[in-house]
Amino acid sequence: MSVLTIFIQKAIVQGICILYGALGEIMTEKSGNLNLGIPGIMYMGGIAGLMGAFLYEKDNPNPNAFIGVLISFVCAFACAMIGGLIYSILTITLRVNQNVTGLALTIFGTGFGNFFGGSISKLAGGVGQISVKVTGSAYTAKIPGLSKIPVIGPILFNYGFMTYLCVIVAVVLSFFLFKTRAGLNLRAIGENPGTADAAGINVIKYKYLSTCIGAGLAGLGGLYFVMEYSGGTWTDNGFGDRGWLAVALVIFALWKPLNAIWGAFLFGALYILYLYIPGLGRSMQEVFKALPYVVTIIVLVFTSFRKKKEHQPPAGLGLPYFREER
Amino acid sequence: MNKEPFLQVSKRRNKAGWQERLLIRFIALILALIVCGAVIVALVKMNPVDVYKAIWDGAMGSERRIWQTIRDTMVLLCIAIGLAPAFKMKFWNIGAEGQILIGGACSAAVMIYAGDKMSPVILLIVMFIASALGGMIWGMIPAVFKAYWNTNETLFTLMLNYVAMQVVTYCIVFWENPKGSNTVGIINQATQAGWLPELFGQKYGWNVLIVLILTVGMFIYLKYCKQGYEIAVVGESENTAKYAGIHVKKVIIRTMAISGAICGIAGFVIVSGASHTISTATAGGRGFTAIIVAWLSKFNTFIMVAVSFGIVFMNQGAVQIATQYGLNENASDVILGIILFFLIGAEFFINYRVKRTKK
Amino acid sequence: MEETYALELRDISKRFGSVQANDHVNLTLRKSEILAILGENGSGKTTLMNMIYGIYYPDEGHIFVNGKEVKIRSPKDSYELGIGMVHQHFKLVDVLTAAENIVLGLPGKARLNMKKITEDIQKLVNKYGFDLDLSKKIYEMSVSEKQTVEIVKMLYRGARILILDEPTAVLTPQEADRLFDILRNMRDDGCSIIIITHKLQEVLALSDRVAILRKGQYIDTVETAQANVQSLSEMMVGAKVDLNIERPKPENVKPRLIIDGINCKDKENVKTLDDVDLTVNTGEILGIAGISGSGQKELLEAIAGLQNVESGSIRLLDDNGGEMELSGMDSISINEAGISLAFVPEDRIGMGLVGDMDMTDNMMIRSYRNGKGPFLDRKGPRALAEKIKDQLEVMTPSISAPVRQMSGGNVQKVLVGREIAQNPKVLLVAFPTRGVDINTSHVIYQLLNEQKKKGVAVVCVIEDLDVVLELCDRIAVLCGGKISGVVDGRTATKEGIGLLMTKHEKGGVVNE
Amino acid sequence: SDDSESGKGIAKEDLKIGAIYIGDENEGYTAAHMAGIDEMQEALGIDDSQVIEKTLIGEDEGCYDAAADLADQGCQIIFANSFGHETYILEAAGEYPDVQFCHATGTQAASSGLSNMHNYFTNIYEARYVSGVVAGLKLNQMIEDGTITEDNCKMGYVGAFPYAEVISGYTSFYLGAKSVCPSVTMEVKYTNSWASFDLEKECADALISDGCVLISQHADTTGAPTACEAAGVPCVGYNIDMTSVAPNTALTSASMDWGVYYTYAVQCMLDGTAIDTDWCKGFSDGADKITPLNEKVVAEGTDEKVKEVEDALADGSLHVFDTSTFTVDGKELTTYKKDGSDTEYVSDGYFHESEYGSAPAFDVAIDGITSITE
Ligand SMILES: Nc1ncnc2c1ncn2[C@@H]1O[C@H](COP(=O)(O)OP(=O)(O)OP(=O)(O)O)[C@@H](O)[C@H]1O
Ligand SMILES: Nc1ncnc2c1ncn2[C@@H]1O[C@H](COP(=O)(O)OP(=O)(O)OP(=O)(O)O)[C@@H](O)[C@H]1O
Ligand SMILES: [Mg+2]
Ligand SMILES: [Mg+2]
Repeated sequence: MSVLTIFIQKAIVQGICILYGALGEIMTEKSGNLNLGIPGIMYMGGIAGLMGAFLYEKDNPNPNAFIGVLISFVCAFACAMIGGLIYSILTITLRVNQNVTGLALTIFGTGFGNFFGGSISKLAGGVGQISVKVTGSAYTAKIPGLSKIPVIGPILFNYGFMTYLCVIVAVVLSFFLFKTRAGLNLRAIGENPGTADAAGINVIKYKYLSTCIGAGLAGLGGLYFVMEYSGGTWTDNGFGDRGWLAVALVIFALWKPLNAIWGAFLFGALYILYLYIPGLGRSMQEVFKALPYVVTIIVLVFTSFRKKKEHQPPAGLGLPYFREER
Repeated sequence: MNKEPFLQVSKRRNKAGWQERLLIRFIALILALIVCGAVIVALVKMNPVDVYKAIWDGAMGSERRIWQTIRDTMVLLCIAIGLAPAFKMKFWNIGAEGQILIGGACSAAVMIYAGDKMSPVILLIVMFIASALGGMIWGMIPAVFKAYWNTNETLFTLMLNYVAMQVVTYCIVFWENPKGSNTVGIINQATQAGWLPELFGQKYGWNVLIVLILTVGMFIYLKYCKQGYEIAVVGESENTAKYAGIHVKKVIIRTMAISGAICGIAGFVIVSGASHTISTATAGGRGFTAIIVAWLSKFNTFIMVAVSFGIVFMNQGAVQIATQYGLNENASDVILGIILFFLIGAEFFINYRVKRTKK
Repeated sequence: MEETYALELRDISKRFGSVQANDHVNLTLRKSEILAILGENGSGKTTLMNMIYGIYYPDEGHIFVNGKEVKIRSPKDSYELGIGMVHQHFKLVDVLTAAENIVLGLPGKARLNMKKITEDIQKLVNKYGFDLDLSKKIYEMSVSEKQTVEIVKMLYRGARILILDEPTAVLTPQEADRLFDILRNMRDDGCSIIIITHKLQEVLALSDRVAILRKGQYIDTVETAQANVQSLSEMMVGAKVDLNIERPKPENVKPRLIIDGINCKDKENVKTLDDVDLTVNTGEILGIAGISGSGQKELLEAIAGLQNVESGSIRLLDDNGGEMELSGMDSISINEAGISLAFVPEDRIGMGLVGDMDMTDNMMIRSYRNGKGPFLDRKGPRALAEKIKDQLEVMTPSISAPVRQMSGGNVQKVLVGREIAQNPKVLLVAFPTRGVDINTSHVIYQLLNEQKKKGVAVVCVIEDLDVVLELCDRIAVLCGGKISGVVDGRTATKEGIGLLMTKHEKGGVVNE
Repeated sequence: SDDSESGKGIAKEDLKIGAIYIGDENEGYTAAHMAGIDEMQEALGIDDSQVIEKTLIGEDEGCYDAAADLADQGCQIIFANSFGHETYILEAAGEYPDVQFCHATGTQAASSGLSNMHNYFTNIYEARYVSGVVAGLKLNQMIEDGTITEDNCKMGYVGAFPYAEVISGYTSFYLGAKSVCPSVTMEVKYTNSWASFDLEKECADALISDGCVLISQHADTTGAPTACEAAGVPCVGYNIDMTSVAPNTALTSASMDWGVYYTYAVQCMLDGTAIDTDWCKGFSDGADKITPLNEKVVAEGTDEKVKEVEDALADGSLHVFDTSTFTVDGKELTTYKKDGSDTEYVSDGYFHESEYGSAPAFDVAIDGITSITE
């Protein structure tokens, strides 16, 4: 395989981690909730998925890959949704500041992931690294045959199922937001919850649902990282700052799921670019590692130059909604 | 048809009195402690009383630990003070982390390059100024874009954290000792040049003094100064500010300059007054925790003292539990998170009144 | 047999903290009638309507729709009962199209077929004769278009009971007339309509019956045919009121401001002021008339230094014949140059005042720079706040309560009081009585007159032509950003001004 | 004051031991140290309650805090395991002269002049050499298979930082491979981090894309083997057995058994004898080893060859840094002195690694290895 092919492959893999997070955050932000807890939630999803699969494989002498996938999937989604639920209770029902709640959730979620990540290794007898071979291999299994097609095979068909799932989720989310009644209602809530409320939409229910489901989606990003990217192991802080890049990607994509797909791949490419530029010294590598963040800033600045209404964040983003308030 | 709402929530016309506020927060803290205790007991099956004793022990168990708690409180407080004016202006500066790093890097640079070229006092003053300037510049970049193009500052400052981290890693490549090790180690370990000296026989005396001066200064600045008033007006409504003849752009940039500078000073306090080194972990997430401190304190710097102390106290206690009972150290973040959820949630009961619906 | 009402409220009470917003209110709405609700600011009209619409839930009382008792917990419940409400502040999503806004929240197939939905709505639009482009985004619309969307939205939902809260506050007289035609159409079609307005003329022209609230309590409902302006206002206030507006003779008239050919553009680069020439004199009130959005606000803001003036000059003459060029100066430099220019903006909370600050801190908006040194002086502003509270009878529990909690009228008093306290040479006032009840309005007219008598040059924009004609010494009429005429307030007629207002209207939205 | 040095040991039940770790049980390097402490406890019968372990201690004042706090709690001997801890441990050692401080990978104990400061490390380069032999045999097998040719026989190495510990490590690995596969070359990439799963993984991927046919590492996570498993490239790990993440590609791992040192140091405390200022032991003492060979992957005959090399290392007939086996800029290395020191490392035909200080010293760029140079 050529260097370029591998680079594209790796960029896509990096991209998928943040794409799940970004899709979850788009879903959340469309309801007017700016969830800065996404980075923590992604950790929660990752560890829960891993623990589910680990406990299953530990108790079963002959684990079944499909059941392992199912268990880890449900665990990841559910645990991430609990993160979303905490956020929702605090910001929607108790109406406290979204930024503050989000940051606290990130502190909590990251600690949660690393804590249990460290603790299950103890359960495994202190081997240092825990792994879920059977489930992990199901996540990393490639489409047989297709990945062997020259050129497009390695670029398009060399991934586990969660990569394709992610793209499908993006497309479905886009359809949901822009082509369905519920999507329209959700967008209206994010723009102006008072109006949506007056139009008979159950604002609270929508906000809860979209925030929790968004969190669940983001949690799949953690699961993807743990299962497909890491092949079913945990490393402390391994997920790093991808959660924040996911939040940044939302702005980059102008709150449109389809934009997020290629945006994620671009971010992924920037994330690893320094390794593929020959002749970089150690210090220059560090400069290149700042690229995703610098590019995000540049995009941010450019979007602020463009004042187009459609490119602005949901107008109600970050604000609590209380029907009786004026 | 639906049934009647069971609970009625209404906004308090007047903010709850301070006694009531204190009581609400106190109840929240107690609930948080109970939940944390339950979680810990479930994890390590220890006697709950021991849990609380261990927390106390970790934060206050020896003179050294008390001073560690004080030292960390001062750093957290310093950052929160830095954030206060920005938040009062409704400028979401979540870039304290980066401003601290840049401030710390400036201190370290002066220590490394000028450690033997100046008298100790001058050196410290130069370090202080360099840190403040570094943090100031880092804070002003997003402010300029916010002022002129209304660029979203939340993300801008967040991204600058990571850029700052890369800047520090870049510097470390040149400062590392020995070459290639990626650690700077204690700077000027032999000469102690650029280390904050003892004050009143206390190792961290200067840290406390510097931060307490900032505490009082920021309180006065926000409450009794014309500039503090301008910050409040800009924060409430830019249109009103323009109407009032306030240079909005100038205020945004000036306020973030101050905010960044104080965060930079926090970097100085860490590097010169505590760690005597620089690494990407110098800020260590405290820039984020301080946001919560600043917000919970509603810009009142004296309340910040109490809140920072409380958070550091709990954190030290959690670390102690982890060591004592062989728990993973990350448990402290989980415990901190739970406590924050309760404290944040308590704000609701401060702002709203809840009562049963009359039948 | 007892009549079944479209809507009946019995003993409805609602309390907000210490405020009894509604106190055992009774109300009946007949089928096919237009019921007006009258009351001073803060008398509980909006609160009452919000309970019918499910925004608030009553503490006590019963609501009957078509004779059946109902519980309305949310707007959804209410629209299922066929109740629709057009709020004072429109409930529309800016970035969505009219059609999307209309279909918002409605049940139906999960997949949105906008084409079909648009066709359905278009039928309704045609039936009532609205003029509405369903694919236009709300943020591109004028105020009256937005209101049309709101009404179509309610009709599309099959509302048979329609509530309109101060719908005319933001409309031109022509637009209001068209709205009334539509409302009458709807009534004749079997709809029952509740309308809230502070303009008594409108009440008399439109409604079948009038219900009156005072301080949260229900006073009475009368047949419109038996009522007149005087009787209604007395019922509202609970005492005899003098509705004549005084107009003292101007004294010592000298030019104070000379505006010479100024031009302004808005963000989208559309001209808002087009070569405006105007002279403002001391000791007189200059009224600015025009249909909404003709440049009134921009004119005042240009003088106050809050608009970027592209060309032309604004000169301020002082008592000794000295001249000062104002254009090109922003409000900051005008302030710093010590020029006493007071400005009561249209946007009270949001521009003139900070909602979350108390009266004292709001006083400081103008004066915080006073005094040397970096520290604030709060003593002066506190005394001023006390003085305004006493002299203008501002209803507030204390001067340290946030101004956001005051009613519109009281907020206006605070703002005008503060601006007058600067002893200005020029007083600019935009829509001083919008949303303010008739009693308070008269207090404010009185304040303006006092300034005039002190020799201040007063410029005010008022939408109510009757008031303009009664209060102003001269009237400048704006039309599409141009001055279409300056007339004498004592001799001008409503018709004459109305003509000037639409003089070179080029196929705009308002007039066809 | 010097209880331990005066011949009077500390009673076993009175002994308190502190340990400061950069990571936790979830990170290979620290996990190995923890295992070593457990081994020591078992060997000497030390109760769990006598050991206080502090995990996730950064390389800043937190390390000093931890050390001082452990001393305050009555620990008589304190271990710290990360290179960056050293300056803080030195500070604490100066403050607590009665407490013994032992620092792994450090270099300053001897020069500090503090009798209670000690450095320790293992001759990991020996284990790396052996693992290099395993790698070389695998390469030979691949050449025979025709999977690769002799000319493109390039290994990749994921290094943490370009300093002596890492350079010594990868050079010995390379020399091991070269001893059986003479045409081998190697490319090194640095992650600039001790433990970063994704950097290591990406780094390994980049090396693979650059044509490397076998990967090894000196970084603490399973990142590189994970990448190798996905790409089907054989790999040699570090610290721990990598077969759990790379069952089909991991050959073996170079690893250390810290228990040897911990048992030794604590035994010194019990005996009241002095602890070596610079302790360094290797294969023959059991301080280094390679993890069990992954029979599925290694070339045939590896087992025997490994035995042979291990024996040669043990009996001193084989020196890893034999100057006749490599060149520097085309020339044989004949002399090497560290900056500001008179110690001559090259003599008797080999480089005397870890003999004048426990920490690795070899940091010469030899021919056949390409790496980023700053
Ligand atoms: N959300 C609220 N929270 C607290 N008090 C409220 C709220 N809404 C209304 N009130 C109180 O209820 C009273 C009635 O207010 P309401 O808005 O119904 O008056 P209104 O008749 O509509 O006045 P206006 O003519 O100015 O629109 C006010 O005096 C106010 O104190
Ligand atoms: N958040 C609030 N809390 C308490 N009282 C409030 C609040 N908002 C409004 N009020 C009360 O509501 C009453 C009516 O205020 P409101 O804003 O409806 O006046 P308004 O004339 O309708 O103003 P506008 O025309 O600008 O809407 C006032 O007496 C005020 O005290
Ligand atoms: Mg009202
Ligand atoms: Mg142990």
